[in-house]
Amino acid sequence: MTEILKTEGLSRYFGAVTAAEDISVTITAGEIVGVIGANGAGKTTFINMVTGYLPPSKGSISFGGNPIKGLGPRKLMRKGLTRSFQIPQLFLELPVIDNLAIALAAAEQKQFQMLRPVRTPERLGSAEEILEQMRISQYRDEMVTAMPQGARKLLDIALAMLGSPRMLLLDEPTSGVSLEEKYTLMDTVMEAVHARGLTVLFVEHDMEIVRRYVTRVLAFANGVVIKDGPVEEVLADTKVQELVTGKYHEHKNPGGDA
Amino acid sequence: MLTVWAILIDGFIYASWLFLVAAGLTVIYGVMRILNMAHGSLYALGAYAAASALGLYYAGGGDQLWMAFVIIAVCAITIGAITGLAIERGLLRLMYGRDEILMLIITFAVLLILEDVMKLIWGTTPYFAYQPYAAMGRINIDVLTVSRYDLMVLVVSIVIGASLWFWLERTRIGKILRSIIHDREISQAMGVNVERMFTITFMIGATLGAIAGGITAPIISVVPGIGIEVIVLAFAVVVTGGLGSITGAAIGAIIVGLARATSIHTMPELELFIIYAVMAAVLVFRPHGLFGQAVARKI
Amino acid sequence: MKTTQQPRTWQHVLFSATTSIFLASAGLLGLAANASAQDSFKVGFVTFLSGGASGPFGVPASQGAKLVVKAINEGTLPAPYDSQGVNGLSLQMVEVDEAGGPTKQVEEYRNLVQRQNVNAVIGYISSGDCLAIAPVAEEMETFTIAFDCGTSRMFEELDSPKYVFRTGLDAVADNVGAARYLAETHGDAKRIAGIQQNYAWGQDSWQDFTLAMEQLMPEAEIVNNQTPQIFQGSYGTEISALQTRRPDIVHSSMWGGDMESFVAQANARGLLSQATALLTTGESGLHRFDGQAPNGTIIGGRGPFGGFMPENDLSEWFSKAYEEEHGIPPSYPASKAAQAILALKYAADNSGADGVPSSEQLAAALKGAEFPSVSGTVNMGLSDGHQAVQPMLYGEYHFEDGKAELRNVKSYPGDCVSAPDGYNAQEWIKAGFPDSSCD
Amino acid sequence: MHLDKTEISLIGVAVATALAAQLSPDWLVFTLTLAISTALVVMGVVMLMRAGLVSFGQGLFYCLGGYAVGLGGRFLGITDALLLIGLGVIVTVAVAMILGLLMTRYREIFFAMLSLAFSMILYGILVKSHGLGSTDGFGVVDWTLLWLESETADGANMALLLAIGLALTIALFLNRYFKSSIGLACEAIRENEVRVEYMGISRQQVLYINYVLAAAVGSVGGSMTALAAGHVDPTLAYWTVSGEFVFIALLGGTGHVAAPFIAALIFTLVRTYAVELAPNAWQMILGIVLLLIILFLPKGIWSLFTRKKGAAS
Repeated sequence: MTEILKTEGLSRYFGAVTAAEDISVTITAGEIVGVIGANGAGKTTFINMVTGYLPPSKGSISFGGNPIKGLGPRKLMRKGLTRSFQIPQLFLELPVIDNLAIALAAAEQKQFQMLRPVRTPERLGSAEEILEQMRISQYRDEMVTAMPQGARKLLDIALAMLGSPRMLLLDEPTSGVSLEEKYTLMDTVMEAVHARGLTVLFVEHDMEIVRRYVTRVLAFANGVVIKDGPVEEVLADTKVQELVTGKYHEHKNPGGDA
Repeated sequence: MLTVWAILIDGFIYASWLFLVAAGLTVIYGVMRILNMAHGSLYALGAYAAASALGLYYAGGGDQLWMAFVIIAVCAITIGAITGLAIERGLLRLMYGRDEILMLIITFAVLLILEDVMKLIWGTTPYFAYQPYAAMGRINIDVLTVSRYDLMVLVVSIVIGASLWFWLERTRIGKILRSIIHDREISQAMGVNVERMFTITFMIGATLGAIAGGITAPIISVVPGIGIEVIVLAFAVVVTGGLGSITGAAIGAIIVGLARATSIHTMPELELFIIYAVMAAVLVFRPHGLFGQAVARKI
Repeated sequence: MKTTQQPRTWQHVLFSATTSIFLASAGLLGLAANASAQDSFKVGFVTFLSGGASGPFGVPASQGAKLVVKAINEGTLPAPYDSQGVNGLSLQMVEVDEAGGPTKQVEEYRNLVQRQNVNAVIGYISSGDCLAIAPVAEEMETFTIAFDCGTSRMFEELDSPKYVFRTGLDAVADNVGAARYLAETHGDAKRIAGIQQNYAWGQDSWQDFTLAMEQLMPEAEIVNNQTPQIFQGSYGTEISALQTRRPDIVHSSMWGGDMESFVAQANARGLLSQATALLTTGESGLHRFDGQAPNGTIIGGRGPFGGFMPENDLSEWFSKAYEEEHGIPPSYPASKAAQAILALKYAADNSGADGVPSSEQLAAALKGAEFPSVSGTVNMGLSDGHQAVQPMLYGEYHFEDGKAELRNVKSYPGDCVSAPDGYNAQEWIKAGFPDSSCD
Repeated sequence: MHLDKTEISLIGVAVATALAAQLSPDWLVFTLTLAISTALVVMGVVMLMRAGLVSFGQGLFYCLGGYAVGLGGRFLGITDALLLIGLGVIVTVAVAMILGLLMTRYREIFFAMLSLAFSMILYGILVKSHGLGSTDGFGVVDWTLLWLESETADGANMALLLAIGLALTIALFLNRYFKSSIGLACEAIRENEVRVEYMGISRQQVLYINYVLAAAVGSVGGSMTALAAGHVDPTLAYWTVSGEFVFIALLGGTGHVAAPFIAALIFTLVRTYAVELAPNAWQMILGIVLLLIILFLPKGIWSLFTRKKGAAS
């Protein structure tokens, strides 16, 4: 079992506000880790820091044994660390197939090619393959604007998978998706994850989903990791119940907010 | 030493005029995120309305200074509010939610239309309503002279700036407007009538433009095209100061005013660049202007 | 891929079809215009109808031209222009806006000549437009009169012009005349300052004026020159900058609304009680200053135009007719436009052509000619017979009892203010005006 | 290398236009030449628009191209049109490579205003250059094309053929460019910069390349205008001229390489007739047309051609 991601004393302050404080976590390759916590507990801040969107105020991060603090999303993606978003980050006014084609071109480091069409037969093939895998083939030639939220979430995750990453951070993959669709969506995603042998860390509010798909859980509260361990152990913790899950159950469906 | 005083006096007088011209532009942008290219045309409309009304007044034998100011104020406010209302209700309302840059281009079209409308109404002969400017006389300081009218513009500018600040920071409407600036969707969800606020804001911004024109009318000769000359200047000021910020517009106006006065007194040949050079220099170091803020994308 | 390719083919068909229809119909329009029989003479008249130059220059010029064209067609002009029409043909005027810059004007010029099939073009206030149009006019072999633009480079850059004429003086004459007037009337002035609009006209004027002053008043010191933006409107800072230099004379080539604004502001600020203003185009404000310029302000009218028109049948007729129609006496742009139309009538009437005179015939008739005009007799004596030589006049503005008039008017003959053929204007001034006669 | 249908159509239209021009009156030939030159500059504006940037200062490169032709002919004694155009491109690319470092950091209104500022600085420099004729500008020397002389009776036609040739080359290139990785990367940046970064693409580098290329294309348009009109002056860099390019770009839409050409031709003809029919109100006509386009054809005239496609899907 090799360590893939390790943070030590990772902290982030916005002026006087502490968004994340002293987060030290080690993730092993192949793990599926859930991140839970109330809104504002520091989950997204943590993901943003790890993926280079937000510079940490303090602490260190290493990926695959190499320090990555200070690297931007671009360099991290090349190292095999990437993410999806709570609000899908897609090219709304482009056809779905082009969303994928450009991601594939970028993965091949061919983003500066000027005279060859981005839609090469090979790329179209790979794109169709992942659409198939994500079960959104029917939107192939549609604009992203024509897709429902669930399909957008899947496309967002598909884009993240195209750069052949080793580790994927999913920010609330099921938020904004109806209760019935959640499990199908997660099944589809996990199938793709397992097919690629990825390490996954994902933020989730729905404890049922956490229970079903995750082996280990990080519980965040007030910017601090209050508990880290196997699912049942964390969910049974009284402090977690008080600060995370208890609060969670009062708001049944918190998706959609930033 | 004389030159230093002259630079300070001229710089602040010019800055006060710049602020008058730019205030409406920055208010509209701040609340509505529309960079109104037609602002120059509102300036020109105000100038034409005031100049032609003053012309009638003086031709009719009037010679009261206070009456002249009443005429300027009434003309500018009327024409500014009416045109502002017409543009907002008749056109912009149909376009809300579009790109900022598209709104810019829509107002560019309004500018083209208003330029010709003014020509059709007022013709091309210059209007020349110098009487109030001449009647107010001047103050002599050594060889330097300062026109009392210019000092009045300075005072008006400070009053308008202070009122705008008070309006935005201390009144109920101001509070609502600030909530719209902060987050339009949430304000809407909280029951703020955003459209009505937009109408009010646009009318006020347009009226400010017209007032700037009306108050400038007695200084200049009002000719077709003055609006186009003014708009780039106003842009430079608000972009330097930071779009949407009243304080920014004031500081931008002072910086540009002093820079220009310095250049005219010491190196007149550089005058044309100085405004753009200041703007470019500020943007290089503060990409959103001195008091502007970047908006982060939600992810 | 089918969904995207299918429409693409028909969209190209549609695209090619529209393009061809466009081209074909435009071509037909051109041919149709070509085919119409000519019993009239068509002249294109180009002047500013929009922008800042339209009010003071473009529109009065257009009004002056229209007035004369109407009188020509009615046959109501005084002798020797009392015959109806030009060479018996009715005169049709097509008006075009000069706004938009030289590139657009070249395009409009080609439109006038090739699409509208005008027989001649008169126009151009902007020097840039004249410089761009002149070679095109020569290339297209079309009789063209520049009525106002003042650049001395126009004929310098055009070797052996054939079709292009200018019936007004160049800006060198304005400024040499101004310096001569100063030397004669304000010989004791020590400190000279200037304020010019920041563009070619302003820069050229100041250069010519300062060169001439070095020759004519070497004692006087040039203390400052301000170059505000064109159409800036407010000159507060520039006025203080001038005041701190304590000038005796302030020379300005500003025109139109800018000039009027500057005068009003400088007067209110007291600059004009410290210094005398010399306004090379001041005449256009003669009836508009209303006492805003102090008495004694020196003004010019770019030659014997507007208020400087000599008294003759033509000028009396013109002033009266213009005032009747527009309520104010004609300013110099109106007179200059009238003069160009008269030049056209003169050329057409004397072309010896049967029917519509060709450009060659018109050019031959006007080359080197002397023709009577609202400004007295015009002698096409320079640039190989293509450039008018006329006297330059300056006078002082006086305003009394609600009426403006010119006093102390002095006239300098054409040979005294314009460089003879073969000289570059600036070299001619620097060399001390060789071959000039000022008697 | 095989040609796709768009390329065949482009070549076909170019040849048809060149042939039609032989039968057209001279004024139309000239108008067409200017329209094509304008369209080239607009193409640069469209390239930026596809990346989400609106330039109110493309006149900067238009003007550099024009002045390179003017100065190259006057002071370096170059008369060959292609060399002059090449000179313009070199100068423009050099300037754009410096400005691009800065410009690619800006978006939206700030990009628009900063580009306007740089264009106006060039305008200011040229106005102050008395030796270059200040605002009057100066004439372009008679030029040659390889072994042909422009001064011959058919000079206008030659200019048109040159313009068509250049336009075709650039259109063929851009047609491929728009469909290529970098072309799509530009659109992706317009749509969502965050995602672009997470895909491992440098926004700055993509925008920089796009900016420099757009500048080069604009320069060719400027050079061509100068060769056709025979005169250059600082107005080329004035902001209202850049505004006109934006206008035409919107008129045509950014959907296809042919759009700017159609839009420029329509714009030029509308303006020509508007100026003639309503000399006092042509700006108003332009303004109204612009509003109608934005209201009813938000994707430009080109959307008329592709509307059916949208309806089908």
